[in-house]
Amino acid sequence: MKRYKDDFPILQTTVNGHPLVYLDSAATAQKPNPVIDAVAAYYRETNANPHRGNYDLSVRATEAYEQSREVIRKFIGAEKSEEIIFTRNTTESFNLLAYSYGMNFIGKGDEIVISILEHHSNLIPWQQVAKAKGATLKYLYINNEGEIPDEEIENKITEKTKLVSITHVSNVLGSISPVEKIVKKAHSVGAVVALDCAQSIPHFEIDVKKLGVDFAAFSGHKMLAPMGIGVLYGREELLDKMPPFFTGGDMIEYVYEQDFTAAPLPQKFEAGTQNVGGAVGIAAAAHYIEKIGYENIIKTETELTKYALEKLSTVPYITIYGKKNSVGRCGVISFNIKDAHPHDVASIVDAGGVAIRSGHHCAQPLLRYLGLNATCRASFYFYNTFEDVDILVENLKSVRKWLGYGA
Amino acid sequence: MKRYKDDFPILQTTVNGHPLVYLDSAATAQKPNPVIDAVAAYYRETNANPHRGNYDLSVRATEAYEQSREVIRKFIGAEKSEEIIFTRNTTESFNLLAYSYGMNFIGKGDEIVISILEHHSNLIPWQQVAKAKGATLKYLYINNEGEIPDEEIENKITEKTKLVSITHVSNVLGSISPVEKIVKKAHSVGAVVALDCAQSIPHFEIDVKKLGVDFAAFSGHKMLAPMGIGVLYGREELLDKMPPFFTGGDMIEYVYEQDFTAAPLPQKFEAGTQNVGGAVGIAAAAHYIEKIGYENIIKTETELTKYALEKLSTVPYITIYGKKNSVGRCGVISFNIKDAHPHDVASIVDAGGVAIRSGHHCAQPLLRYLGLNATCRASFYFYNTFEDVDILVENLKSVRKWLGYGA
Amino acid sequence: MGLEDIYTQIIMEHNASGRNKHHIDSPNLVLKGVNPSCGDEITLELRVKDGKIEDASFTGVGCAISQASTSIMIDLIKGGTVEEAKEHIKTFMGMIRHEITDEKQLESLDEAVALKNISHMPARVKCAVLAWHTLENALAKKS
Amino acid sequence: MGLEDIYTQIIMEHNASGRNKHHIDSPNLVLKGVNPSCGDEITLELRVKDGKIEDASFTGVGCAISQASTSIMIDLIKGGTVEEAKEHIKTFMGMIRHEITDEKQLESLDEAVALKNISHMPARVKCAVLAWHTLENALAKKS
Ligand SMILES: Cc1ncc(COP(=O)(O)O)c(C=O)c1O
Ligand SMILES: Cc1ncc(COP(=O)(O)O)c(C=O)c1O
Repeated sequence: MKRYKDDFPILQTTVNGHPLVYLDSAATAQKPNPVIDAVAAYYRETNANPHRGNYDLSVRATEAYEQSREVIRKFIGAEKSEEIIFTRNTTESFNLLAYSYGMNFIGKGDEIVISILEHHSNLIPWQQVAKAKGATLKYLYINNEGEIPDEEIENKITEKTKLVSITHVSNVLGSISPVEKIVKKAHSVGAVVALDCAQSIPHFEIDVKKLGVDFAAFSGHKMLAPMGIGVLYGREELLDKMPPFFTGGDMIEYVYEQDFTAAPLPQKFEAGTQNVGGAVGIAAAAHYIEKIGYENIIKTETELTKYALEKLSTVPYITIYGKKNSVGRCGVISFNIKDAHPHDVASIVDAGGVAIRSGHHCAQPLLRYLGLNATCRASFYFYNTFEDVDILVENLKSVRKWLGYGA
Repeated sequence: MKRYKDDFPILQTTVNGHPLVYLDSAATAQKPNPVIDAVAAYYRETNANPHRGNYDLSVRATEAYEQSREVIRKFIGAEKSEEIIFTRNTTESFNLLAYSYGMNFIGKGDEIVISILEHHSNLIPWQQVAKAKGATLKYLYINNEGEIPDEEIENKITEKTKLVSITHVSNVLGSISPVEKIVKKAHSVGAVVALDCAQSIPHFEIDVKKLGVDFAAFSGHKMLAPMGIGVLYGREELLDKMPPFFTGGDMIEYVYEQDFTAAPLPQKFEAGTQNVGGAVGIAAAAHYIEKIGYENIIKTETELTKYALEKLSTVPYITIYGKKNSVGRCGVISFNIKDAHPHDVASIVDAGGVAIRSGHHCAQPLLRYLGLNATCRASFYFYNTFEDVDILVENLKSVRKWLGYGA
Repeated sequence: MGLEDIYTQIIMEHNASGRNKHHIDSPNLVLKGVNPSCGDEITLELRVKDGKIEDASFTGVGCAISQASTSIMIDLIKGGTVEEAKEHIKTFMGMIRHEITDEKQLESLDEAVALKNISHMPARVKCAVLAWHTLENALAKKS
Repeated sequence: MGLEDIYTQIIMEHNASGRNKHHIDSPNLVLKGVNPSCGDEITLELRVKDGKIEDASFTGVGCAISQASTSIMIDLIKGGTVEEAKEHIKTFMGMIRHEITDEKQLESLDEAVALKNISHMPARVKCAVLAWHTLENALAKKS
């Protein structure tokens, strides 16, 4: 397996006297040098307020920003750069969508369909819309393998459905949603489809055109970019008819004392000074991923996940959630140790330098549905190694002893 | 005069073959090495998703984030760190305020008072609230010196006023608003006061307690920090009664399929993965400003502005707007050259390496009020030098020749 | 700071034993304490009479730290007066916040001193203090 | 790229002269073009008869580039046919976008070739094309 760790300075550090074994990439990815350096270089060489100045530096800052938009457009296969709106993160993307699309195009008696797999960010905004507009929020539930069965899609998406917003990959179970089927059914009843790509775009290629989704959202920080930058993709036709959300500088054409006219896309949705450094960062991250190649990312992660599932399965007191198969897990493994609370597990393995997540993973309705209070979650990215898995399993084996159980 | 330029790598670069003379700090400030390095170091050593992990790295990321909040709390003299909400920029701060406070605590027949000096970011959001709620948006107008006279405050702020939102420093004229008088009058009628500190905090000390304002907003990028981080300060009592704005991860306590409960302050208003790198950056910027000292910043800028006003006044075909005095200008000088459109002026001086802004400066109602279509704006920060002023004036003197006028 | 300074023999035993984890007869003070960010939930049951805590127990879910901390607290306060319990809460919180470091003063906490080092695991402090906060609220409600 | 490649003699003269900046008699095609980000506003006045542009002028405010570009365009189209004007617009836009670089082909633009280098000042391209866009819209409306 190729070694990608060397590009990531944080993966050379130690924690509690042990080399860091970072297994929480589903929460946020670590950053490679080319990304960190691209952002620093922007501030050292090109920084200015974009769109606002006539001078060379501002033109270059504007170009840096707009070229980043173009990089992202290509990266996700969108048709026009106007369809790429830079936001802060996935959460802001969905709030923008809920406020500007949901509050205006969903009404009394309409139905919004999401799944029980959703992260809170693609869930609470729709609760808000449903409540404000007198619409109904419906859930697609999952089978034992953690997947959305066809019947749910067939039965829950109806003529009343106006919007279906679905996670592409579950951040708890790693399962991949049947986007094609959902899009087909949703479009057949005239509903639009929004896709939460926060957990998919780090791991495999997204082509919004091929997927046929109307909206897509993701965060830079989960795909190697700095925090503070995210994306909302929307079909031009839909974005065009949506009213502005944030108002202020740069999203206007003319401003009068009591009124204003909005700028065309994408400025319409980008009020105030934008995060150019962040945009440069997400473009650098996309380039880095392209350089590695998604096929290598998939290969590495599949091997790692398979190896980890095998090793974890040999430990009798570990329960793994979701599908048993390593394919289509996107590097996410949720599990529990008998009698051990996930928080204790996380603390104990942390003493050995291993960073895993414990808790509800911002998916409380899913955990409640699974009858769980909390789980441990180890999530892999292509920079992890077989050795990381070994160290994880070794540390997990010590947990029950630390908690006073025989073994 | 002390030379601060050396800390700013971009100020060592050249533009069109000339050393960069950056005179657009009112749009965005350049970044010193300690700020650029602090952000890079965060990603090299400490990066993790804050608030979500039990492991050491996440704890350190959380501490980095919360310590930054504490740095900002002290920096602006707020009482509690819960009163500091991190946003993306001033624009988002005002939109949060307009949506969460405005839309819920301002009603039919109520009045919102702003001034004609406002940047679009502290203007359009209030148009939206007034329109949605049937309230009236009233303006404080200015005198010939570009300042808000007492009578405006006395007459426009009435028993009907529920909120007064005012820029602390005008980004076009550099004039400082009489905050004390406005707060006194507003509070006497039971209205809350929001202060736009985007143009003040880079230049002089803000103490929200002493000022007595209820809300304050500013952007990191104008005070030496990276883009993508801003602040909304609010008195705890007010923030407490405001409903959440963005919903999603981290701002919740419990989430059910159809409902949720919100986390306490400040998380309530910080949905999704926050910009920890940005927070580290704004804290590093605050430290850098403290190290330089506001008294030195004021001294340097006052000298620079005085010198620039003197030199510009000797050019017969240049008209300077706003007060003639250099005191209380915060380094902002708007002007025009006879017969020359500001865009041509900016392009022509840019050829000499000088970056100035031209246009409406996101303050169209103000420019209309002043009877202007556009102006040139040179804005200074403490890293500028007398030499910068000399080069500016020299280049300005060539403008009319380039446009075909005698001199 | 080794793991053994947090996951001590005392913590392990209290967590595993479940000695104080049950219902009591006719409790007259029942309060639920929750830690939303962890999902920990405990319910304290107390029978208080004439300023004395005659019996105490708890139920609920949580990590070893919160379970052990609750169990240790119950051992400490059961049979004592309400005033003593309040004193213990104060001392415990002082210890966690590093405001009280004097060994002599901490002696009164008995086994709860085992949680002294929890501040080295900032993410877990909330787990350790959940029961004590809940008791504080319960007693405040009573008076 | 020096400033002299943009602010040429031709631009200077057109900007300063105001030769085409006035009203015309009985215009039958009047269209306003705006550039919100710059605040530039021009209003074209045309008298079109039997497919011929008999007279043309403009009014409005804007920078030297937009004023000169408008004035040059008017010189070019005045007296010609609508079809020729459309051809000029196409050639001009092609030149600005660097799609047409052949000197021979650009000859038809006459003085408007002076704006060839504007793409080196990306912030000013909008100023240069404002009039041409506006004319395009006006002629599209007409037919
Ligand atoms: C006075 C004033 N208010 C608000 C803003 C908006 O700040 P931002 O674009 O960072 O949101 C600016 C600067 O653009 C400003 O000068
Ligand atoms: C599936 C999914 N959706 C949305 C989010 C929210 O992303 P962010 O916190 O960057 O807004 C996350 C991650 O936290 C996620 O895993």
